[in-house]
Amino acid sequence: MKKFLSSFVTFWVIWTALSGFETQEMIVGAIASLVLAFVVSQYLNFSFNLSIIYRVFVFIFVYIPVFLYKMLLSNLDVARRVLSPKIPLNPGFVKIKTDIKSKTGKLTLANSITLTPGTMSVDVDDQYIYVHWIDVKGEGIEDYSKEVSGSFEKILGGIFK
Amino acid sequence: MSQYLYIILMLVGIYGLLSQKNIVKMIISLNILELGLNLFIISTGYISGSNAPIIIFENDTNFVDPLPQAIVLTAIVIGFGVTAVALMLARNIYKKNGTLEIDEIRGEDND
Amino acid sequence: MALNNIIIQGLLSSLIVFFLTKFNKKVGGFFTIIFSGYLFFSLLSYQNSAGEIFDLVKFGEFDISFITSNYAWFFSMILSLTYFLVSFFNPYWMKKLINPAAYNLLFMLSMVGTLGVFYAKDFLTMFIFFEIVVWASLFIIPMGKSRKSPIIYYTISSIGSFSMLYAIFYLYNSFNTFDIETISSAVISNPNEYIFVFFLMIMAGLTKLGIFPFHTWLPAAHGSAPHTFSPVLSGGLVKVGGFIALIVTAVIPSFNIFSDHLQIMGVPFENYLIMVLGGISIVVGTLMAIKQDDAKKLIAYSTVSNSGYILIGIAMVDQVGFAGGLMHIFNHAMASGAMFLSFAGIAYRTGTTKMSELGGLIKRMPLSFAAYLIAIISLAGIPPMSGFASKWLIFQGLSSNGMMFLAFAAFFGSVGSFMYVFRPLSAAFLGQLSPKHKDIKEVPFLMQIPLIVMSFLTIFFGIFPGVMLKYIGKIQETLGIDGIRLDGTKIFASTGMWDSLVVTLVFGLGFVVAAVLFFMSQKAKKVDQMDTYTSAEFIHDPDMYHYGKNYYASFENSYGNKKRVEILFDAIAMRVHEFGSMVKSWFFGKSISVSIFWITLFFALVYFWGDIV
Amino acid sequence: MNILGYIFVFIGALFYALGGLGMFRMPDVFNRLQAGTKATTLGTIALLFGIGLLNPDWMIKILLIIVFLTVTNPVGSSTLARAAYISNVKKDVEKDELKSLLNGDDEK
Amino acid sequence: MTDIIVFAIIGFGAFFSILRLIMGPTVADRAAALDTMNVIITGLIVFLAHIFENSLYLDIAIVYGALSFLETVVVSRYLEANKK
Amino acid sequence: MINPILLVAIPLLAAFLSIMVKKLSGVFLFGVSLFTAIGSFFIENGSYVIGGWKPPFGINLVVDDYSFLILIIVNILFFLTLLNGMWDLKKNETVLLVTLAGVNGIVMTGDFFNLFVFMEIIAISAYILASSTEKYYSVFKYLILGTVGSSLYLFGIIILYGTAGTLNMADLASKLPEISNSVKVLAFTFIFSGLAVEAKILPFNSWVRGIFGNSNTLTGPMFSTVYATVSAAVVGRVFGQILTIDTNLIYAFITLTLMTFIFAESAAMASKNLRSILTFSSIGQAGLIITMFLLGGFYAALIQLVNNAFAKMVMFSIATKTYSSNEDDDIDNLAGIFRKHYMMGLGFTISALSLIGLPLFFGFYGKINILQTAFATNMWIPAFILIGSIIEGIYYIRLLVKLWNPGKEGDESSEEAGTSYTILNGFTVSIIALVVGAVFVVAGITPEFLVENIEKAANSLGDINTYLSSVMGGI
Amino acid sequence: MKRIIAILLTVAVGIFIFTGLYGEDSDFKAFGEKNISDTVANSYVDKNVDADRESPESGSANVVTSIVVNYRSLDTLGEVTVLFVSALGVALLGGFLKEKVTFSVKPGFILKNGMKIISGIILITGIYIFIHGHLSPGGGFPGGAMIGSSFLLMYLSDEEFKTKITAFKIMEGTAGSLILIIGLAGLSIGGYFLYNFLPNGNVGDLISAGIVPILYVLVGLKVGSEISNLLGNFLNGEVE
Ligand code: NA
Ligand code: NA
Repeated sequence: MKKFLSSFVTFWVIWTALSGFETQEMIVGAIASLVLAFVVSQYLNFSFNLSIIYRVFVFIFVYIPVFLYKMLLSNLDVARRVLSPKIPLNPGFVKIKTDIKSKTGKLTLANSITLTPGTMSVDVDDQYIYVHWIDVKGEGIEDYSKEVSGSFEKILGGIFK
Repeated sequence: MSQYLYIILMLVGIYGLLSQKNIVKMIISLNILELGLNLFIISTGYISGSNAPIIIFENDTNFVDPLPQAIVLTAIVIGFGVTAVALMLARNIYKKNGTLEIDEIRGEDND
Repeated sequence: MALNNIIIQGLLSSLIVFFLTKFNKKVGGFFTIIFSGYLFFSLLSYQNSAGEIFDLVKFGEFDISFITSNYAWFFSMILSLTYFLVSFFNPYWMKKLINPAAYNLLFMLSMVGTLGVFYAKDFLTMFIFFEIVVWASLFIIPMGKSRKSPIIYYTISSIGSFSMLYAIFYLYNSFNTFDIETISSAVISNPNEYIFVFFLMIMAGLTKLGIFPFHTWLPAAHGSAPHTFSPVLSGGLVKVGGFIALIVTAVIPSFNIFSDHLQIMGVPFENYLIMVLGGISIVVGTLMAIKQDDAKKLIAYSTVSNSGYILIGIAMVDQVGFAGGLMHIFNHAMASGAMFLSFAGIAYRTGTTKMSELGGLIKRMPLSFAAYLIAIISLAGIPPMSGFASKWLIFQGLSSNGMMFLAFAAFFGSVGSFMYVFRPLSAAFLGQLSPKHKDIKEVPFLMQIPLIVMSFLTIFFGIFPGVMLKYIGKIQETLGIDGIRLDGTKIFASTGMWDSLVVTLVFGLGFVVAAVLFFMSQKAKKVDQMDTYTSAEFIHDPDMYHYGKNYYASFENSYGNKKRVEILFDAIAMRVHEFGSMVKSWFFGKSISVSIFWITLFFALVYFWGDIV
Repeated sequence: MNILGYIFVFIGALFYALGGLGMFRMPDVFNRLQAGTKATTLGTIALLFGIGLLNPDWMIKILLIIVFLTVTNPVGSSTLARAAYISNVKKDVEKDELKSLLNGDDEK
Repeated sequence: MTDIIVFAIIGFGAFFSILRLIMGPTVADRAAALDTMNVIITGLIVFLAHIFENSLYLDIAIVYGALSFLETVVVSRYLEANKK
Repeated sequence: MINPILLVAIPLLAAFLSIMVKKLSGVFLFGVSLFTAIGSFFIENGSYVIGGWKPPFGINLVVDDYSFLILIIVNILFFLTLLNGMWDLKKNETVLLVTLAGVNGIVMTGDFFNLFVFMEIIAISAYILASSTEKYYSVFKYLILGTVGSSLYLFGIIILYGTAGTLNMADLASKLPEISNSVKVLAFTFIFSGLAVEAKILPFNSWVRGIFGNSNTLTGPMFSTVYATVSAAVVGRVFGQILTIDTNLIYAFITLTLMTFIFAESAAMASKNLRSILTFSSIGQAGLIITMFLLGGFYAALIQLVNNAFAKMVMFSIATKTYSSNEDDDIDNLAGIFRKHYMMGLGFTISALSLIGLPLFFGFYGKINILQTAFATNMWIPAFILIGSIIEGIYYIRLLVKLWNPGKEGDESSEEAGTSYTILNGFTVSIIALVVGAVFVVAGITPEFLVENIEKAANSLGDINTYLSSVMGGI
Repeated sequence: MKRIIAILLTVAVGIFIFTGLYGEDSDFKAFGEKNISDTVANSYVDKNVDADRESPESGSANVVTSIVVNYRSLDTLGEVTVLFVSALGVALLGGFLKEKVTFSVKPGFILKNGMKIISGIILITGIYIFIHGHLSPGGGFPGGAMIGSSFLLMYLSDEEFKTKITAFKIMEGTAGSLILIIGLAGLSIGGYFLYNFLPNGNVGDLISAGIVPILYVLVGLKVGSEISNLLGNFLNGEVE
């Protein structure tokens, strides 16, 4: 039920984003979302309660700015590497630890890591995220975790559980 | 001029069918032929300086010919269906003969 | 009984015998006698009918209808009589046939087919019944020994019939009718067009008659058909070809139509060419017949030779030879019918027709011997049998026109026929009786009837040929030819005259003298075949010492046993077969690219073709 | 607004160019993916946001597309990187802590 | 004019990804290049919507993006399934 | 009277429903095919527009005497095929329902592109049906050639659309005189080529060997009757009535069709398996029938079409049944099999004799009409036709003689020498064979009762003006 | 040698096509020089095919859609049928293989969980697209294709995702049947099969164009389920 309602709401929001706010569209969108949610919600990971409002708020106003900033940095880093005549690299696969339990949370963290400087998530298991790092710094899991996901982990830990 | 290109694409498909002896390559050749044909069909509807045939403003009728587009939509879907069956056949041929080279496939002709 | 009803009854009777035979074999066989006799006697009354039209059915936009004429009656009598007489054998053969019901159905159907051909008012009707004859007889043949001979039969027949069909539709396209009479008056003004039609249409006659080079189906089919059907094939169905020849040369007056064309010894070159083929057939048939071991094959080749006579006579379209040709149709029907039937009787009793396995049957089957003897005398053209009359007329016709090659061929055929018909006589009836055949008897009474009737008719028309020639004279007049001149038993030809009664008396006298001499000088000791003490050697295989083996060894050695025409046909068949295989590998092979190749080639050709035209 | 929009569009386009160049210049597939993904995601965000500014009516729809691409792009890249790793593409690395997870059963 | 320049810059990026697509050397490289190119093209379609002033292109962009993502996933799964 | 669209819609509806209730699919199949077989008698002449959009803008279905005749034949054949092939359905119920909709649609449609769509429906269904014999390469070949063909067809009609601006048959027929020759040659060549694949014309027909030659009791009769009839009928409609060819291009086509006839008959002569012989015979007959259509001899073409369809129905049913019972169809091994199966033998024989056009059988009536038509054109075509017919007759006679007479060459025909093979599940086939045989005989003697409708159909095909006024309503 | 022949023939066909289409005496319309008023499409654009109908006769803003789902709806029915049969064919052909495509490697966490978000977005977008088929580009087919691809993604990304073929079969069958039932309803209401018996409304509105959007939704659902079936059958290799 929770999944169903969550899915329905998500679908309807997406629909509205696509169609704009028109009565006809909203009604048809509601029906379509309802039907779709009924059919597929069990296969999807849309599951939230009313606290979503608060969490989305945090997400947009805290997480996204940080994220965008990091991403900008990361792109400048990419630009430096790509444009410099001799590409400075020290690549490696390392694993970092995360305390986030929520699947969506881990996913968001992994994606964030991918989009931030020099790192790309390759795989995730129970408590580790495996990362390809262009320029490996430090030694040991603590160092890596701090370096790679430090600030995100904190914010996302607040949003997801 | 692009019409010429589409016809040439069709010819490439024909050439492929003439010269290829691999099942998958033949399917690809067939798809190239169809692709060229579909593009050619759309191109026959093109009218210089006209828009996509979707009415956004009232009384706007300066459109390209919509019929070829409708036809191509159908042709593409049909082509998709045929290709699906063709690939499945290729899979079965491979399963049965262990090869996709026509020369190595056992003949199935009944004398 | 109206003609159309007779035909319909004939068709229905074939279905009836089918079911009767399914019900009881013997009953079905008897009913073929009843039905064929019924047809024969029903048709008797049309002797003097001419121009009566009977509609059968409407076939799409075409009418299938019949017309009476004296030549049609003449042919129909010969054929229905042959069928009727042969049918007496049927009840005895039912248990020997693998599919008696179908046999009887096809037997009756082919009989009705021949009648339809003769009385056809138009070419379409003629063709329909001609084809019925072909396919009905076709399926009887493999009930015998061969699965290959019907194919040869069909192939050659269809070459003929399809040529005729082409000609018929060619005419239809020109004159918009199939009607024979209308066409025959219309083509007079188109002689050059008629050449084409003439040759195409007569192909049907040539193939059916078994004229060289289309003779190969006769030994194959007659030789391997069920024994009771061979007399029908040879004595009867072949004559349908004679009828087609008659239509093309005489009913459509080829002489008048071609009168402006090149004439060879008094006949248009078109007719002459046909006669030459007849002459070649006489020679080839005779030569091949001489060295056959199988009596049925031998008679089949003799049929080739006799068809040659018939064709020459009919193609001559004159006063004498033409009459001879028509009469020979009857004579040959009776003679070859009798020959085949007597051998059918032998086969019925002994199970074989191979001469080297037979001998001495005269003591066991005297009636069959007598019928055979009369038949061969007739065929050899020796008085007083009817065969003499027709051969003499044909010979007269040829020599009066100065056609020396053909006259020689006719003479050769007569001499040769002595040799070949004597061989079965001596090998099967005379000589030593094989120990295997010690206990056999003469054929049953019912089977004796046709032998007696045929022998009687052969003798009767030998003594009184005028009875038949008078009617033939009327046919000639109907066709616009001078009728043959008769005066009592005297027959007149341009170079001579002959009184059949006198000749018969002379021969009768001679026969009596010979008989007296024979019985007075019975001193020779009879030696049994196994009685070999004189050379003190035991004979393990009596057949090895049978004198019917290698009877004419010297002849056989002189021209070998190579059947050149068969080889030719085989080669043609092989080419078609090879072509078919080539088509399969070129157009229906495994490769897809090859198909695309042909398709694109077609486009390329259309492009270039489009430019040229 | 227009100028701002175009600035974003320009930035986006530049990042696209950067992404393409990175894809070309980087030495192995993992580095290429890194460069490509980061640059094109930011490029998309900037370009689409710029166009949204230029056409305010479309803004919501464009934001949806941005969200969509911002989710799919890194997921796609990660998936591809994992696949590349598993399929034993030559990797030029000093340290490899991933081996234990993905290729554990392959080491014989 | 601006549009053309933007176009050219985007084209620059697309060009290099196509170059990588052609050069490979591994299937993974090509897939990566294709993925990048597809994202660039998606952006390009949105830009075209702006140029033609037709919002209908935005829907096309979504469809294109979805299908290109599908393609990446399929290739990835294929690569994984056919590991050497 | 029923609306002819039901002949398409009901089978399609049943097809969609049948995948949801698998268990009933057989019931649907037989019920619906019985419905269409009966329903096809109850449709009325006229032009039926889809969605109410008048031609040339909408798609229309045309029922005239021609499509009426073809529909009746096809639906009856389809039903008979099902009766015969019910042992080889192999989960193909839904595909068959779609096939039924496709064949009914393609016969009636009045629109060139819609014809393409139906053509593809039929073709894909055919690929799937043919796959049930597990000869995948043969099916693949069929698919490639079929798709090339349909692409060529589509190319052709698009060229016509690009020139005349319409896809409606009637509209195009009336605009045809305005189209330049070079475009016509190109478009007609491609359209003909496209149709020629399904119509089995050389060189587009190399797929036939693998498909027909390996057919089972369902696909054999289905392809050789239903598909054959429909594909020839479509060529008749398109090139006999709509796209009349007034240039020398017609001779290019006739050369192909005549070559098809003679070449295929020769190939049949060189074949030794029953199904293979019938395969090439089918190809040959297609060549003959389409020659007739191209020559304008619609009556002759239709008579031969009917003759061939029903004869092949019987022969292919028996041949495939023989194969499925014995896993062999070499005619040497089958010698005398008809002795065991008298009724089938009789039906087969009558069908074969009718097909080769012997008198007393319906086929003879076809033969004389064919010759009449051919002679009206020139002297050569009938000559070629007769040569092909001789070959055809020879191999059929050879076949029949073998199948009826057990034993080896030179031995007396006897039961003991017969084949050990038997034919299983032959009851339905026997009945069908006997009924068809009886009809062939009766119609061979008095064709009237059968040819009346054929004549009407031929006349309607020859009468473009009635067609135009029926479709365009006098526009 | 074979290659040369192939090239020559291809070139010959090319010349055939080019001279036929663009030769001097050809009246095939050159690229871009077509005049729409020469074609039947002119009436589609002007929406004046039938003078007797209410105006506008087709409420669809997308003229291609009005052709596909209204003027030439039978073609569309035909093409979904083609897809239907090919899906079936793939299933039947797969049945002969009697084996299933299995993944030796399980999908990764990122993909697996990413997809549980992404496929939702794709699904609703696909539905959005075919519901708006009469207004914007795309329609039943691209929308259906998106549903199909979402299905494929779920399959590829989740080894536990059981292909609910029966569900898709029911959807496919129902959608197809409904198209025909609507068509037959048109036949009984308006006298024509697939007759548009609902009011057209205003061009550009979501609820407009009568049965067109309904049909297109059904087409979309049908195509989506067909593609899903097709892929499922392809991967699954099992029937039923
Ligand atoms: Na990416
Ligand atoms: Na024939």
